[in-house]
Amino acid sequence: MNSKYIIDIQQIRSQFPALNQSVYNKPLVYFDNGATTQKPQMVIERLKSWYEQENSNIHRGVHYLSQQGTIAFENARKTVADFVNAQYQHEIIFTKGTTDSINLLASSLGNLLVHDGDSVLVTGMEHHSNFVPWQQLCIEKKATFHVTEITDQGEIDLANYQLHLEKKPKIVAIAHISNVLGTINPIAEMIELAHKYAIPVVIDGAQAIAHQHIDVQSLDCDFYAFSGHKMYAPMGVGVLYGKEKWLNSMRPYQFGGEMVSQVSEQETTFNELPFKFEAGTPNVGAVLGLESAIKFLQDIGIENVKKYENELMHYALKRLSEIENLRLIGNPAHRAGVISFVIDEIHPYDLGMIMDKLGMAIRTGHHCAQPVMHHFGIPGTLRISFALYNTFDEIDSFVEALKKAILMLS
Amino acid sequence: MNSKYIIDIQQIRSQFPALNQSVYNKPLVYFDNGATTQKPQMVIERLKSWYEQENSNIHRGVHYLSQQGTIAFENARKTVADFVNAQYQHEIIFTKGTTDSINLLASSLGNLLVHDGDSVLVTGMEHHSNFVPWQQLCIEKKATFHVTEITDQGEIDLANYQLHLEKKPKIVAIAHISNVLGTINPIAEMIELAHKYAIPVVIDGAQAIAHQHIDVQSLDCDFYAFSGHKMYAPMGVGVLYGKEKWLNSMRPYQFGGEMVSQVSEQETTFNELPFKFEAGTPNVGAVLGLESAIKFLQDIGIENVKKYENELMHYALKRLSEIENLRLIGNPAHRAGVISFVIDEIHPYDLGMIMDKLGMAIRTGHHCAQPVMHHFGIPGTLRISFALYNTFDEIDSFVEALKKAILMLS
Amino acid sequence: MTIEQTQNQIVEEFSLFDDWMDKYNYLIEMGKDCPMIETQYKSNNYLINGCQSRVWLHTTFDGGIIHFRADSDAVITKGIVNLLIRVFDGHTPAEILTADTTFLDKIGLKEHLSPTRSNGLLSMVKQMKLYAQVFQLKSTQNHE
Amino acid sequence: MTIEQTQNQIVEEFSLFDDWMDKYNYLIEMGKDCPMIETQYKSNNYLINGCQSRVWLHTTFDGGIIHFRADSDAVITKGIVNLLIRVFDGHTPAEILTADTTFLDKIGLKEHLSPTRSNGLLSMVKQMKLYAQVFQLKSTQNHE
Ligand SMILES: Cc1ncc(COP(=O)(O)O)c(C=O)c1O
Ligand SMILES: Cc1ncc(COP(=O)(O)O)c(C=O)c1O
Repeated sequence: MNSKYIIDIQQIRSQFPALNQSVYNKPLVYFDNGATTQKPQMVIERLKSWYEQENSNIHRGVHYLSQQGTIAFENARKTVADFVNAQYQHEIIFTKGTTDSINLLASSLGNLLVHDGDSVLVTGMEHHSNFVPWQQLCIEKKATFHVTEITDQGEIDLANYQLHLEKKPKIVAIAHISNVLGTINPIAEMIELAHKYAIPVVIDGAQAIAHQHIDVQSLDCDFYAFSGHKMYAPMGVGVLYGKEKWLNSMRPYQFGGEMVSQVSEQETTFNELPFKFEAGTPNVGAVLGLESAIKFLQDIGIENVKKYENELMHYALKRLSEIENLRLIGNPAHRAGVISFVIDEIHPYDLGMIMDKLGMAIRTGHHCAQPVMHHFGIPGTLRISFALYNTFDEIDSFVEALKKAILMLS
Repeated sequence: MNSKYIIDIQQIRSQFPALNQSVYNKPLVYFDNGATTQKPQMVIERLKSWYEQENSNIHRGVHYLSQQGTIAFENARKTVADFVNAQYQHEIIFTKGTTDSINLLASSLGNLLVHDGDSVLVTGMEHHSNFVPWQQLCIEKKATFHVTEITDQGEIDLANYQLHLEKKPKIVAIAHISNVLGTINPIAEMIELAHKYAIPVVIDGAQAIAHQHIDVQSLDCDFYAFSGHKMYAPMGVGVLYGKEKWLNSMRPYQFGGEMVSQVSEQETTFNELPFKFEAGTPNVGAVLGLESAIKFLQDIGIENVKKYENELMHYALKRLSEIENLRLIGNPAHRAGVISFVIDEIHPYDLGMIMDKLGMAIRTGHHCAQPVMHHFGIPGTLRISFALYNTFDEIDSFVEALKKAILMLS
Repeated sequence: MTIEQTQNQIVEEFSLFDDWMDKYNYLIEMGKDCPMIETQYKSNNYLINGCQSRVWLHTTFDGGIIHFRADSDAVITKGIVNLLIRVFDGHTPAEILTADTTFLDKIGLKEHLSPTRSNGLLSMVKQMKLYAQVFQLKSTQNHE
Repeated sequence: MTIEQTQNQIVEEFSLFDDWMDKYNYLIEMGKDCPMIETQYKSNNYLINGCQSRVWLHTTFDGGIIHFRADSDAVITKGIVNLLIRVFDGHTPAEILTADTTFLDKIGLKEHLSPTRSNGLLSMVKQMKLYAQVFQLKSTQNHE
């Protein structure tokens, strides 16, 4: 494949040191981007320069380094707010990742809204991080936990969703993009439906944020959660966007440090947004790395990324269709570059083992989404997931390796 | 001062790039180590090499990078376990910091032990992070929140502590070293006393971990919490040590990802220790950075660090005693290199502003310990806090600057 | 003098200083002279709670003109308080609402109004503008 | 043959292979022939749940000797299961308790017993040792 793409892929790849390596003497093909992406040089450099020149604890420090750090940190918050088009900067809460963001919500929003006899609604294609916190909340509150059915194509059954909404759950939680099936859910429509019943909607954007433009105001979602490490940023930082009115009415999740305003033995008053939800020393370095990652994405243009990854995805689907006994798990009408499949009569783990030896970094297993596995009656899948630095050549190598592995295992 | 010390201070300083800078054209004197320490080159390099060569998501991934990452991560856990002499590796839980560790406990241990009518005991010299979570737990559970009195020397009033123990609180939480007063609390003795009543003890080790040898087994504490960023490691990683028996009986704090074993719509079973308490993608890079920081400390020898910092502290106290109208806040018999003071008639903020212009990175304010400020009836203090790279010359410069600032403000 | 004229005057005064020391000495002097607020107004009702220093602000509205009196427990903060009062005191709500605080940038003291300082000054300026808004509304209602 | 002899034999067999492909082909072959467990034992009671693959282990104790039968749903795991059974089956509790699994290191397949694999194999070995312990206890009690 040598046609001209919207982005200069070799130039981009050269910015990712981790891509330029061999495993078992085979060139690494990194198709595990749904788990975590590699980091461009500018993100790594940002971390490094923070620790080499700027490092200090921020907020409340009067000295120079602390002041500069605070300014940099709050500028990063603004960058994130602009990136997802939040109305206010203080609607951006820094967390340690998507899981942390959603657990914050299950606790703080859960305590606000969910009581004995109420219910919460999720979908049958959630990652455990957007499933178990809500399930456990329901157990704790003696509320009912409802799960919207999914179709055999791997799409949300919208009629079933509508039926569930009529039972007026207190909170609805939905993945923007499924980490197993690749399904891009019609969240704008689903949010609008939920809002007809005045139900707030939590979107798990972990798999979407690096792959398409997110506009929280036009989506009108109440909350949007994502992880830095899945969008070219360092580990240890995530984001929770929340509408001001919700965040203001929720109680803090963690206590201590910056989130406190006045403390006496009897009582504590809390700081304003966003600090109210950011207890303890924040991960400043990683937040600045996240800002760099956003700039990196914006330089390339997220629409270009989307187009390019879309071409990769279609090419991969075409090439995979050559392979006998290959069954895609999930075949939704709108899909992203996350592709799961099984090969009849061959266990995903066996294939994964052989593919690894052939230099292919792919994922096998249930992908922390056991309810999806139950739906399709399988123990696990093989999953490939793309980032903007993947190439058509890599897909070719992957398909060759897959054929070889299948041959070995048949 | 030119006598010979146990450690080669110039050699050590050369490993900290951030120390080698000027602010406002004055050489930086970094005395804000209680807030966060600077990072040695080997820690920064570890972060960099993780992201440049090794980065991947760990646990459950079958491919090479993921396997190697998992092994490195679990080795780091072993390094931490050995560093604090935990009995088992799985007693080490990685969190995002001390505040996160203590909030985990206030939730999981709190839910296990504290009910309507019970009480929890802390001390009057706690950082908000080891005060507010317990206070809020008590409010939520309709339990009583007790605070052990401190003396005017800035020590825990042990008679008062004993009286409080007799009321049989369900949990006792104590700072190992006060972040304002520098007091080294007699925690071994206090733990033993609490254990007479079979009460578990939580130690906030944030200010101790980088400055003296910690042996959780000989202390016999039930929990010990600390932050990486205060011990030369990156931000975004902390540790909660807990005795196996407690960790096993506590419910998880957050849900999702690796901490889950089996999930169905109806119920979820949880993974074993330590994974049960580590929901979501861990901050692998920072954990490896923490491992490097520990190796850095071990190379120098934590006993040498303690001796050296002790000399710094005594020298600073001596030099500060030259200054008229200077009042130490806290004058405990056993103290660490954290020194708070006020100058009569001069507001700490004013002094901090001028000291900043003179290149001194020191902290002013209430240091997230308002109960301590209430005790001493002051709005805040100036605080200097040492790390192993500080020098006697820096103390001299500091004292000169302080004299100048006082002159300006008198 | 208009608000702008006062601002320009302050900028000129500060242009005489060569270094930060002189500037801060001047601020400190001003902090010491600052027209103190009457003791009864130095209470929690008038308190603007910065985390590092505290500011008290008392406001009166008389004959279409707003008068501000303020104080702080920290002398450098008080110096800036003094400058802000000099600039905003004795003006109409409309004048105050359209005015900015760029003079602080020009004299290199902008950092004191940074949200990261938490010295109460940024909140004080917000509070002054809010009063101006309230008084403006009040006076238009009175005229209806 | 002693446990050590079997281990040495396996190491020798594997020394014939030049590369990982041959090694894995052999494992796969073995996985295919592995003495299957009786269907009734392929149930949850005998299941060792790895996250990636599943292993069933059935154990009997007869005349001082332990017999192991096992299976896995993944063929490579099954190949390793086969090797482990070959090594440990038909020995006394004491022999099993003192034995190690270093042969897997020597043939370069140690990674399969890593806790990070979560393929059920490490748990299987632990389980075998646990059985040996239980049976040892039982037989000493019988002799008392
Ligand atoms: C859809 C989805 N939600 C949530 C998560 C959890 O993200 P993290 O592990 O960064 O908290 C993931 C990551 O695998 C995901 O794919
Ligand atoms: C005694 C003490 N406890 C807890 C903390 C909170 O640590 P972190 O902000 O890393 O969570 C600090 C940090 O200032 C501290 O000094």
